[in-house]
Amino acid sequence: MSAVTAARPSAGRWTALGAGGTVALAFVVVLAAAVAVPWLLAPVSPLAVSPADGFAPPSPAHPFGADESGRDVLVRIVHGARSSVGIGLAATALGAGLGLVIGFASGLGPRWLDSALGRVIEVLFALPTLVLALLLVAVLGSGTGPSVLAIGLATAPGYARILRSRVRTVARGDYVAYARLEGVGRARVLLRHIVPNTLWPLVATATLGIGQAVVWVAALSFLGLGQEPPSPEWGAMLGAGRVYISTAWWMTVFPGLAIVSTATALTVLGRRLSGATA
Amino acid sequence: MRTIRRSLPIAALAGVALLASGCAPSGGAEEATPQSGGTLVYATGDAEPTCLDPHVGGNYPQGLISTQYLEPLVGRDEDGTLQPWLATEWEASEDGLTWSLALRDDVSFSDGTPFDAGAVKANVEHLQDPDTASSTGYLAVKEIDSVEVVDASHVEFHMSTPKSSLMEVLSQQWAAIEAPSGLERGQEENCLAPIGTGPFVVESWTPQDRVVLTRNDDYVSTNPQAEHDGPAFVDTVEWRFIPDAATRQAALASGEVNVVDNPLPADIVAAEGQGISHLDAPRPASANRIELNTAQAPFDDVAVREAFVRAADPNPGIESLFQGTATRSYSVLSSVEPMGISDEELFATDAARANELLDDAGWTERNDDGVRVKDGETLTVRFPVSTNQSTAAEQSLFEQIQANTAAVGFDVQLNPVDLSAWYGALAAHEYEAVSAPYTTVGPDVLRILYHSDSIVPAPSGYFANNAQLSDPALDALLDKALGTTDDDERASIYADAQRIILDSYAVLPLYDQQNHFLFQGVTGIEALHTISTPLLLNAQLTK
Amino acid sequence: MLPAARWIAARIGRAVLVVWLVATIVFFALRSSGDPLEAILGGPGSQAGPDAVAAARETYGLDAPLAWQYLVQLWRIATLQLGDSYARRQPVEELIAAQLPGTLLLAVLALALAWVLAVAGATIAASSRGRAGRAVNAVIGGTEIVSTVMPQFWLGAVLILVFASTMRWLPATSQPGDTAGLVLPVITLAVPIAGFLAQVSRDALTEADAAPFALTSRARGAGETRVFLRHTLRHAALPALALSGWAFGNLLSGAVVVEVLFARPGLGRLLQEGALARDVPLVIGVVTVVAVLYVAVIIVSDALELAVDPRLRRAKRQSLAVPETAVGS
Amino acid sequence: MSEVERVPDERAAALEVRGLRVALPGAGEVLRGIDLSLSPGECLGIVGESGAGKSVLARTLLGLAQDDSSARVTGDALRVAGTDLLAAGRRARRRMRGRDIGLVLQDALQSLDPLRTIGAEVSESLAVRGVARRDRRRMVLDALEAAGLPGGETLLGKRSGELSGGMRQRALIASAIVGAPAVLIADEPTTALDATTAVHVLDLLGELRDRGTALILISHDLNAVARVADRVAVLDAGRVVEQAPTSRLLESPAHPTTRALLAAVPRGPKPATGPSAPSGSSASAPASPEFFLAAQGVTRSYDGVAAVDDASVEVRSGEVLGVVGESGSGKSTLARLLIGAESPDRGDVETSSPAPRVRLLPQDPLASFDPRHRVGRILALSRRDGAPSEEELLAQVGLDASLLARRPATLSGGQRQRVAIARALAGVPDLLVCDEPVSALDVTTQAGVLELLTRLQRERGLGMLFISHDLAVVRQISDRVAVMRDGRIVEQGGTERVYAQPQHPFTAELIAAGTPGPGATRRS
Repeated sequence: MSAVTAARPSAGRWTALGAGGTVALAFVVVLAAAVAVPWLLAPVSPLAVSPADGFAPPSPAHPFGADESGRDVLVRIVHGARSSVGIGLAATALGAGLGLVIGFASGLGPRWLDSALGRVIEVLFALPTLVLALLLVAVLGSGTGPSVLAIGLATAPGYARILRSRVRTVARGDYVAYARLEGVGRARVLLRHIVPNTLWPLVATATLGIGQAVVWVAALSFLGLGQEPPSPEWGAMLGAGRVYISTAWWMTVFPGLAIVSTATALTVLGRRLSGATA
Repeated sequence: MRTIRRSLPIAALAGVALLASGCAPSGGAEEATPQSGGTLVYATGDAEPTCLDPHVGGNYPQGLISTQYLEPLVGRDEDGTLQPWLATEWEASEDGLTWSLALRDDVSFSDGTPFDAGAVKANVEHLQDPDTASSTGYLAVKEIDSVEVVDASHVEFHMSTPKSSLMEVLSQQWAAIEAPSGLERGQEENCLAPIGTGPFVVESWTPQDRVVLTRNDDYVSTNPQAEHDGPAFVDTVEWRFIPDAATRQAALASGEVNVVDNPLPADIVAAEGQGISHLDAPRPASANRIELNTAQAPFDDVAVREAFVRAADPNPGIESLFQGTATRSYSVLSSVEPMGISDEELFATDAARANELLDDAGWTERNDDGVRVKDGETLTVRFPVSTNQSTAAEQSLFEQIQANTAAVGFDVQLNPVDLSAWYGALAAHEYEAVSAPYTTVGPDVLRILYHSDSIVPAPSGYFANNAQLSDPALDALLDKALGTTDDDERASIYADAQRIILDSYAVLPLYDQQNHFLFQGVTGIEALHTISTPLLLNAQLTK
Repeated sequence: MLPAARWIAARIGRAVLVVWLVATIVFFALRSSGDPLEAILGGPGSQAGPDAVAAARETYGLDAPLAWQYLVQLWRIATLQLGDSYARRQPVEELIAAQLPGTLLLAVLALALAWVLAVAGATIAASSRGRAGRAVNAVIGGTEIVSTVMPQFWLGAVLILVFASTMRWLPATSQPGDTAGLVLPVITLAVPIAGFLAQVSRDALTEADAAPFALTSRARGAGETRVFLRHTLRHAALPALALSGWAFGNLLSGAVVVEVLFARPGLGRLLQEGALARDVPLVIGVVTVVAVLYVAVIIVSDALELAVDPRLRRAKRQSLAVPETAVGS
Repeated sequence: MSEVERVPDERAAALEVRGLRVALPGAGEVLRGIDLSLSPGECLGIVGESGAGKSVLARTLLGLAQDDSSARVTGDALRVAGTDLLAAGRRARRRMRGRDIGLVLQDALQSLDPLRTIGAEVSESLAVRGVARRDRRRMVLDALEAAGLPGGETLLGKRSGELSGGMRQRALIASAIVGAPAVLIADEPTTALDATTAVHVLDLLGELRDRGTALILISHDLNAVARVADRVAVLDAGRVVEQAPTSRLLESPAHPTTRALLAAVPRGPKPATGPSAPSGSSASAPASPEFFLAAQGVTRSYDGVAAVDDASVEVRSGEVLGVVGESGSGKSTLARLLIGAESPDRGDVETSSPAPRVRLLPQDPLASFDPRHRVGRILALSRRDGAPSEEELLAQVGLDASLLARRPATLSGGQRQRVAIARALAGVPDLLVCDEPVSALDVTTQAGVLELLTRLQRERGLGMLFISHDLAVVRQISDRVAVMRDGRIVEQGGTERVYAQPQHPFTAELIAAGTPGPGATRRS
């Protein structure tokens, strides 16, 4: 079995996605469309209330039903993609950005810096995401900003760890040594070899990180530390709909599916991306 | 049209009547026999108190639980008329500066020490002591200069200023009487288990989980709402803290708990089909309302306030979100306050009129988002929402109001925040609209909420007059009412005051402060006619 | 000194450093966010007068210079006398001591269940071969990914709806001492972690199953069960063991959600209430305890790993393993 | 093949294979009609390039390939130590393993479970058969002793990681013979070992064979096979293309595959090419070879252990210096010191002026390529003034220009090493440092690469530092050789001089270990 799989000639990156990866990619494309041009997919305002349609169950008019204010759940999910994914992206950008700085400084810097940053990473690890989030709420108050900050800070050590070890592996790698032997300068080696080879796996990790950040945002919304209404944000929709779970299941099931599908698709894609480079 | 309400809503009355006759008010299909003894489990969705002594601080959660073990001097009947409780008689002097009270002489605290005039004096002084850090109860006794013990069962309050509402506010649970022997133990200990004269005694408190209350076997039936002499029927009350509404409802449905408070509207509606009984007990004093900040632009202009009120159109939302469990209010005061006045006409929805008003007020331009602009300023309304105080349905209603007022060019910015941040926004005057429930007893709440004195902040930045109304005529009326003891005269003065408040368009009344209870496997659940907290004295388990 | 003793001493030294840093960050972060007096004086919206403010300031030592207060705080942590909670007016260490066992029980049970689920999933996946095996593997792989991204509060709500409200098999709330009440919270807490652990165990199991030592064992006549129990399972358990520290952090995050959802007393809920009430001593206390627990778990799991896998004793390695697929805990 | 029918007595055969065909899902027919037989006390060598089907054959003989339900195993006869594997069920096949047939794989570090003790591993086949715990211990100690590990008590509680490579391999063999199987399959048992250790392990296998075990020795290394095997079967693309007694096969190979395999085995001195005189003479190299790099008494220590200890060596232009030694002897460190990748703790490295341009040929070329770059980019980035175009560079190393668009990961091992050579040439080097450049390659591929290197070195008059553990390889390419052991250079001189008259006993041992052809262990 192993001989067979090992013998299979490596195909290009996209054909290596497999069926699951293709479905995930297709979902992410639709998601990207919802983020970029929600009005094209759902040319109805996600904010227009219609109390008469409150709690309307799924029907041809409202495929995913309507919420407590008669707003179409499907429309809100489509329009909510931007803020949900946006928050996920922002948090991931912050976490990955911080991780990048720490990881590179730690991986390439002098030993004392590595050791000092190692403690910083440990400290951040010792503060689990929601504990950190609650701490930030106690300091900054609740809202989107603290949520993004909390998720960013909480995920930063993970990225930093991955990057640090990756940077070290790459920097000590034979091809870096070879380039140095060829007389290529430090800066050029960094830009030509170390940075690209470090960032590519980061893209994979960050891809699934976005999915998890969306879930964390939802959890913060549940604890009452979320996004400002009426902007349709999935976590907030899920949190609001959960109250009506026994009478209007569609209000929580569909936003939940949106979150889980997005996170799943991004995770599958992230895993495939990281696998394709290995 | 102006009406002076003198009676409770029919539905609530019917509910109470049914309860009084010993039948399950709704649902309860099976024939269940009430029995004595057993453990009643009550699950509250309100926050867990940090201190069981309602003198300390003084919030509704403390009122809820202390109803079971502490009793105030007076109560009310369903018409809002004061009733004797620990005090049997009360009378103010002609000048309103002295109140004489006669007390029960047959009542003891649960630790055996007697209830007497000395105890009343000790309690008033406890409330006034800065170390107690009392907020709500302190307001009730603020004007009491000194307490004179006449004899064991008679006491006189000497006032700094007249206060006709004194007995009403003393009926609040936050001014309930505790044993001096308990108070003397110091705050840390007293917080864990205050000693009172109520039907139950605090047995133990497991933080975040429950407070166990055991029956006070020596209870003297002083409660005006007691339906029987002698102690309560159930042996034990387990008072549990279940913050999540869906979990609470699941616990009720599965029989883990007997009574829940703060149910969701949908669960109230569904209760009927599940054999679950429902009690609707709106809180007294103020109604739930949105207040517009008259101290700063844009709501310093009455026309803009009227435009907002005309455009808000909350009725369809209240109907669909509360599913018939809440009734639209057109009064500043709760429907249980007999002195409340109501004016539906004033709040009639009229978007055209709203547009006209805004055009006339100079908000003629609109930006790309359809928001009106004047002199470069957008018509922005910052609306901090306390997620602790506003229910999910209420937050949804605010979103609908946001959408409705957006149609005429308002940009309402809802900002759901936790309690600290919410108070912070108010203290910093970073709001144009806000919904702040306030529970006390009696129409004097108008003075607390709308007197210009209430704009002056406490050291924490807190102030009660969120509309920041500052009208000398209104102040004069409210001060005058405080010095008036004749009920009819008071009613008329308060009516004039309410008229001024309503006409200012600084207040958009929504509905009574919602206070529902669902229960199963138990009868005799009712609410105090003072602050509408549940009374378990008459409760009996059924099996 | 023995190598083991030196190792433990070094790790404890590092742990103390981490805890000190956490306490310092938390102290200054909280104190920079404003005057804590409001929290002392009856919570938000306090109407306490100037007298009460002055009295509280003195009682809680807030009139001293900040640096002095910081030293006092460190001394408190060092002596485990964490001061009085602003809101509850009780010693913080007592409040924490009351809630710690419940949360630990929840976390330990959830971790155990997560392990069982992860190993079961990995085992089923590994023992399914051929075409059907690929289908089983795909299903298990999909389930793993979905469980890793399942929002816990949502999962818990669904479990309550199904098993408490509808079926009435289990209580909706979780009370101390009530075994049945532990079932749903433990499941809710365990599922996402099980997903992550299953992913790494499955990968490790697949790798171990294809390793020469497994082939050698089979060549000695060992059956599949023996190969699994004596060889591959241990290798599959190793990465999962290495992730225990991460998983524990994740459990503490989850405990906040689960304890609120199931109305279960615990450290998470204590922290949530403390944070919302801006109760500085309580928040510092809980966060510090969480950090201490975390580094303790890391040390224990590292020690266990070293005991199980002698290869690590020679390799210089980093502790604090994190699943490649999880970026937060 | 006539040899098969020559087997005298079928009942006595320990192993009997006729017309064996194995098809694996996705790979098609991997074995296409194999005929083999083996008597007790006989050793059959099986050689072939990777992918020829050697390992599948081993697994099939163990009945393991059959356990995969999607594998198809057919044949006229497949009998191992009395068990008819074509008829036997899963359980019977399992019972047979460990008792009747044992397996020894390469790389004991991976083949012994690193988490279990030697005692547990060696006794496993006994435990499986339910041998009592008391008896097990004695049998394990006996097996360890038989495998050349006397006094094994101290080993029982150790794990494989705590043993040296040779001890590990012996322990692995002990675990295979503890159940006294009639047939032992050794699949590349010496590949991961140093030459001298390998010889000892092969000798051990020979002893087992002499005691009556039927031994199958699978290897790509004809040298190793020749040392022990009585007969050799050459496997190519799932078929036995030639089978003959070892000496006959070595002397007169019949099949082209066999001939190619034999031809590829490095042997003999550095070949002379064309009209030029043999290397070492002044004809092909500059009149007086100037030195590029000279190390004088360099020492380099890691954690107090000297990796290179007081080594003096000179690399000259137009000349190949071979450095030979076992793993850990300090070869690579010496090279790193010479090219300035590391500084010596003591001693000096002198460089001629102007400094020679140095390029490296690594053991694992794949790791030395940026995984994100295609071949074209790799060559372009390494090109210096005066180098030919990328296409030409590929042509010079015998590769097609179409490979420019490929990523190195998609190339074969030989192609990768050729790309690495092209990359080194792109740097227009004066000196090429080759660090075990062929040790990971199949023997025929290895021969091609060595030939290419020799040609390029000659054509360009390159200086070369060639590091290898394989003396035969070093001999074939080097003008001078330095023998290293434990960080020290124990012997240094002209290759053929060292080879003919080794001064140091270790050199002699190395030479003996690397000598191809019939060895002492093979039964005459």
